[in-house]
Amino acid sequence: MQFSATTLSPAEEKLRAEVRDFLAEQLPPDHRPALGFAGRHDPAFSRTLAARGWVGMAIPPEYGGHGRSAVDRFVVAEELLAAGAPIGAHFVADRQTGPALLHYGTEEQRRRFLPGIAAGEVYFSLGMSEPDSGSDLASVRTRATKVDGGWTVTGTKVWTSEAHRNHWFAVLCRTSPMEEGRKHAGLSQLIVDLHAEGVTVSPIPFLDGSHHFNEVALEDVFVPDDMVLGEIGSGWQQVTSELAYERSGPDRWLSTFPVLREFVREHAGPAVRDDAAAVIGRFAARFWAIRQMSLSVARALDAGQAPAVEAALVKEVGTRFEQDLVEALRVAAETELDQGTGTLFQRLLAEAVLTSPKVTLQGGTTEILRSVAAKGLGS
Amino acid sequence: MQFSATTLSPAEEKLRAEVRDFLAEQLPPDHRPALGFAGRHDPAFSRTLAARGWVGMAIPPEYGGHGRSAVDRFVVAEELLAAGAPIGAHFVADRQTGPALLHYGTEEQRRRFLPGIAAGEVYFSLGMSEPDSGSDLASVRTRATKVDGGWTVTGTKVWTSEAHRNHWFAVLCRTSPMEEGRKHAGLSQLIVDLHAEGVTVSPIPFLDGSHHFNEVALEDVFVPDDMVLGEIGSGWQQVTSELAYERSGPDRWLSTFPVLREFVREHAGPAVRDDAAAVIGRFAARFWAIRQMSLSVARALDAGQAPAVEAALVKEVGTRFEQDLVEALRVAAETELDQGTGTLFQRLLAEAVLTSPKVTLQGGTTEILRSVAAKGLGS
Amino acid sequence: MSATDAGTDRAMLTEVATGILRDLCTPEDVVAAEATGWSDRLWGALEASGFPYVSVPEAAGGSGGDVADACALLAVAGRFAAPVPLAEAGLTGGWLLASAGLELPDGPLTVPAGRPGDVAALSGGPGAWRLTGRLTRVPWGGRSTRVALLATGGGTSYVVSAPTAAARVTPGRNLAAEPRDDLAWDDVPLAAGTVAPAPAGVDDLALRLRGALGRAALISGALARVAELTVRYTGEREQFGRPIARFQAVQAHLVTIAEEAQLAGLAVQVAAGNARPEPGFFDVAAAKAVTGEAATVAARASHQAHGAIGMTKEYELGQLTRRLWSWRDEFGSERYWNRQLGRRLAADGPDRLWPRISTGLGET
Amino acid sequence: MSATDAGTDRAMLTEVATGILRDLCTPEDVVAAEATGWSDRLWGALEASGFPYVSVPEAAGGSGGDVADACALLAVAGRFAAPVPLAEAGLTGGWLLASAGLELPDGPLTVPAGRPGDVAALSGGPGAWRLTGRLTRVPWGGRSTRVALLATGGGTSYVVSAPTAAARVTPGRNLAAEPRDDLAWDDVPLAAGTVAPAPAGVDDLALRLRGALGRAALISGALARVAELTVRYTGEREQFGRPIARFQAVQAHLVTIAEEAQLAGLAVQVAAGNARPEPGFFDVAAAKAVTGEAATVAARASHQAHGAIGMTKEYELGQLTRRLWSWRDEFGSERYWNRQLGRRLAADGPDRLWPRISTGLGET
Repeated sequence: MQFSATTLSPAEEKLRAEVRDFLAEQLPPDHRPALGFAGRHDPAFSRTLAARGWVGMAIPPEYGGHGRSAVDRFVVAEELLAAGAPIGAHFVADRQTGPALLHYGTEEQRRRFLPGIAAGEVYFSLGMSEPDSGSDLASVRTRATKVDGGWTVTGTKVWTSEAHRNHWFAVLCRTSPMEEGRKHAGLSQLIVDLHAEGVTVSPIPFLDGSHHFNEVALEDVFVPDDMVLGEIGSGWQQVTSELAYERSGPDRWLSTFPVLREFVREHAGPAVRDDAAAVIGRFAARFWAIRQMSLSVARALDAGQAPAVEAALVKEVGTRFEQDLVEALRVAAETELDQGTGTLFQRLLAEAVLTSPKVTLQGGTTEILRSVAAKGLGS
Repeated sequence: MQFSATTLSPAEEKLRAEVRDFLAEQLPPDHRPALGFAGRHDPAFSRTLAARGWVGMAIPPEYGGHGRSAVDRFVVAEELLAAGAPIGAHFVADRQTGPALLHYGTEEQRRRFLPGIAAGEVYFSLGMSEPDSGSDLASVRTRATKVDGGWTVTGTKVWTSEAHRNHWFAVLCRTSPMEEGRKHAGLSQLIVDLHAEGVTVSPIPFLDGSHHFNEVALEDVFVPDDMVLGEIGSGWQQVTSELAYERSGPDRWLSTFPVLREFVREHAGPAVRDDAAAVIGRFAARFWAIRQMSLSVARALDAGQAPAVEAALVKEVGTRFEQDLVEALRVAAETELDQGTGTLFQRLLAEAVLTSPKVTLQGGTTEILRSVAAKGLGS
Repeated sequence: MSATDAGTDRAMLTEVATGILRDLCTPEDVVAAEATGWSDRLWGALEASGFPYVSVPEAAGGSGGDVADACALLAVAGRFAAPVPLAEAGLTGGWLLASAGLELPDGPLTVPAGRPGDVAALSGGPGAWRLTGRLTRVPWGGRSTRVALLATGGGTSYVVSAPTAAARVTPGRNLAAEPRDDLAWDDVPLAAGTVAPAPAGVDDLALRLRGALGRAALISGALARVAELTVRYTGEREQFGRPIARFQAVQAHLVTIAEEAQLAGLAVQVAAGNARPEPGFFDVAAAKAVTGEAATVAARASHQAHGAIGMTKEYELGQLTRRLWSWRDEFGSERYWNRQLGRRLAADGPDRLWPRISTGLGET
Repeated sequence: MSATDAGTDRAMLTEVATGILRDLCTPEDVVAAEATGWSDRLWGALEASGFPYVSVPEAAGGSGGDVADACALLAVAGRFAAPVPLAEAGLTGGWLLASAGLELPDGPLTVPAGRPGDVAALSGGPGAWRLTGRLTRVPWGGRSTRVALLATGGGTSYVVSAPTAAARVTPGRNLAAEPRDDLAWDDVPLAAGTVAPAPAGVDDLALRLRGALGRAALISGALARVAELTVRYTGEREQFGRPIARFQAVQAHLVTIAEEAQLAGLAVQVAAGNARPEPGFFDVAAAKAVTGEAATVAARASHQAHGAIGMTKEYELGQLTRRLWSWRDEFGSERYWNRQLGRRLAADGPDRLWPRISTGLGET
């Protein structure tokens, strides 16, 4: 396991400058920044961003995308996140579904979905978690039964982000009964239309009162054969590699950056108190170092490597870091929190306190990540 | 599981005042405080303390002790530790061996050892750890073979505190071969004379350069039958209950108190910096609260309860707290550390940095304690 | 409930209160009250039993009992996330009014949170007092009948029972949707019998200590429940074929939560038990600092142990942790109290440190 | 080793250095050197290969190479806990002398640690300079031939190559028994060619940045080794019938150590790589702060994972952690640099924060 320092090329720096200019135009100076990729669902912004070529960057041109490198995608993502841009509509389709379709999808599926994803117009959710299955994905109970021309799917998915606004979701389900000792076999992924008959989407109100997560009940939902993603029976392998995509990007450590920036605004100037200065310095230094780790994973991906352990480490350190940042700012601020009143810093901090517990759970809990990483370290 | 607040009775407060007066007489104002019970081995101090009736307090009068309550012992111990008194000579015999002899020893053994322990003159070490056995005590390899009139013991014990200065140690050893599935059976405790033929004591230099720990090699050491402690074959049960004694006393959270006091000395006065004040306040508050937890265990013991889970919790929180204190003081001090130069605070802090890693390992690692406690919480 | 019971039988007090809250303050009730942060039915039942004014002497119109009784009651309220201003009643507002011989109001009473910039001043003189003031984030400010506050008039400190009906109210809320409203009075005339000189010892600090102790008590109750919920959930929930409580990582969370909950509970018990009759500075500062830190640490561990389910707004855990995240900052955060305490201890010098930590006797 | 190799082939540089240290700086050698904190044999070998003056131009008598080469070398030295003043040579002392055109000495060179209260002043004037100064905790101060320092004379700043033979030496040591000696000169005459005006940019801050970067590099090397040792030990050591690395609690330690070691290594690489030629303030402050925190966190986790064996003075882990515990405080602790960095960032304002974090280009 080895992270290597890397710097951005002039072309990569130019891309960054373009994204910054774009954001300066698009986002009013007083906009309330979104915290993380799930912060705000804004189709208009997604389409505008796509028009600049900054959605579907991983997708090859023949499918409407741009075939850009992992580092280019990294640069665009970090600029968007640092600015708190509203990328919630397209982000999951862009980061996760696009690559999955490229890896496992049929030619027909690629032609059908990828251009829309790259245009910032087709949005996906993920259908993994269930009421009784958290990190242990093999225990999913949603079941697909073979019928003429397709599958009938019944079951319930939970924590489905933006299912009430998105178009499709990739459902992990059992296509053959669980066999003793082979619990990862018999799982498959189906692409399900969130507006199909038999699909019921109900909100799961989040701690901060927002509607982002949903329960999606599937009752005898018909899914045609051509909506099977990848191989029947390979769902577990496909999904666990999807989790790897989730692990090390800037979305794993930049979600709460805008809160730090607003803290600096409150303390800007030469007369900053010692303890506020120490908090600013500490987290700026760690942002800088963690960013280097994360960037080095992107560089390794472009070099054709498979830095799975490194990615798990970045996510583990990054998400704990996000929570530590929120807590340290809360202690330093010595204020009462209210999502609705106060300065922008105070309102963002209130939001971050309420939402930060989720960051160490999404995309593999801290405990799962540690196990992945620790095994990798020993080998 | 329940801790209940308890206050000291007037008699207990009077005892405390007596101990304070005694310490004010015995310890010069500029004495370098010992950090924790293992801090300094001083037979003269132990004898003087014993003369006041403050050693062997758990031992009944018929064996030369004082038959005092757990709370009385708590009060004496916390005063000694807070003052940094040199209690290293008698402390293990007093806390651990005395009660073990009372529980498991023969009448002959009690008469032989307890008066000396209570007089602060007979010192014991513990013979548990081995080179290949840490928390997993069942894996000890030291073997005792039955011979005429006793046992012949061969093996190696490590981390034996003060074996080069003490008189005896209680050796956990295997008296019958390990059976599959019953690995805790066949272990016994023997009381071994540290000066017997075949015993070789070699120093294990500690991180801070001090000689406190030893390797004790036993080569065909003859131990007479009357030096078997408790039942042959019951060693594991005896030793694990010994670990419980170790868990919740003031020695588990007061070791590094003198460093905080000296930090206060460096910052004494009304003009203390905000961050120094916050450190002082935080740790004083937690000392106060943790002390209440620990005291409530003593009170429960006096009421005939067996607060094993509570004791594990106190030790777990207390020892981590000791390390946190050292680290927080180090950060606040912003100084370079040297055991030999600087103010008393700086010298103590240097010692504490070097010695604090051991506190979460002795008497059951943090991991073992968590397992004990978590099981208790669920029941 | 008679005052004698309240004073002499704390266990009965908490048992009765627990009974009422178990019936009228279920997790579903708490969710239902979220829109307003207020349960009329619960307040009515508590009032009918005299609970709001526990620790206010019967002679002053209260229910009797002492500070420890009031804190025991607040621990129960915290445990059930009760959407009513119980901590603002007897322990703080009731004490303030009674100390000056003013009448307890009908309907909810509250107190200022003692925030920077809050002001309250009297003009006009005896018989014709007028109030001008601005208080921020007053708990249930808009929902209460009166605010018990300290105001200065002609260089003297007075206790005032200020009518909220005469105040401009700007609504706000904390992270748990409990009302925290700004109140402003502009030269409002005060009725006879609602102003009286503040006796010695009845000042901003004394009120702040009681406010902080009340929050600490609420936190300790909520933490006890968080610990129970987490033990239960991790014992029932299975992953990879066994209850997750068997995994070392989850055990670490369980132990952390138990430790912090117990530290918080003991700290409040000791601080309240030492009040005779006033809570001491060291005790309260330490108790609020310890419970504030405990709230932070245990909330994080409990969410990590619960996983996603803990983050639904409706699940009981979230109702508790959102309150913990708010209460820890109210009436002074742990950093505030750590600093105040540290200043006092530094001023006292090193040789008074251990005697101060080790005494259980509530010196101030 | 020629300068071209040092500059162009960093991998070879570290390979050669690793070879020398593997032979001459075994854990047993480090233990043996403990009494004096010094290995004559190792220093001789390093000197013979030109390692002390890597990053000092050949024209100035050095071995060539750049700051990144020097840091790569120091990471190797940290890894082996080398008991020699390598960080005080080329990167700091050698740079200082060469910047002013002064000669590099025979024998070890050191620099002041920049501690509060340190003073150095010149009197007498050109051709007859005399030095009066007091420096505390100078690394290997008593063991070195000369100290490269900055001193003021008549309002101007000078670089001085001060002879330690003329100083009063009060020995001290850090937690790892590395010499940290107080030095005092009382009106000592200085030889010709040992004083020269300090060029622009050669000042206390520049020296402090280089000193801090050197300590960060040492820490990063030691942490890489701590990570290896812990993976190895926990993979071999069995308890309850399986390697302890399989327990979740131990895995948590392993992951923490790996993260901190990698963060530290990257921070040093980036800070050193960005130096062109001078290391930047942000880079160094961040690198020292990150490595300081990494040292603390990883040392604690590694001891917890190792158990008792890690705490014997002779075991390699303890040799490394004692250095980590010392180096983190030298040339500014993490809190010092966090505060300095935070002040600068607060002064620059919120809109420059992200550009500053995200640039890899070493703006100062």
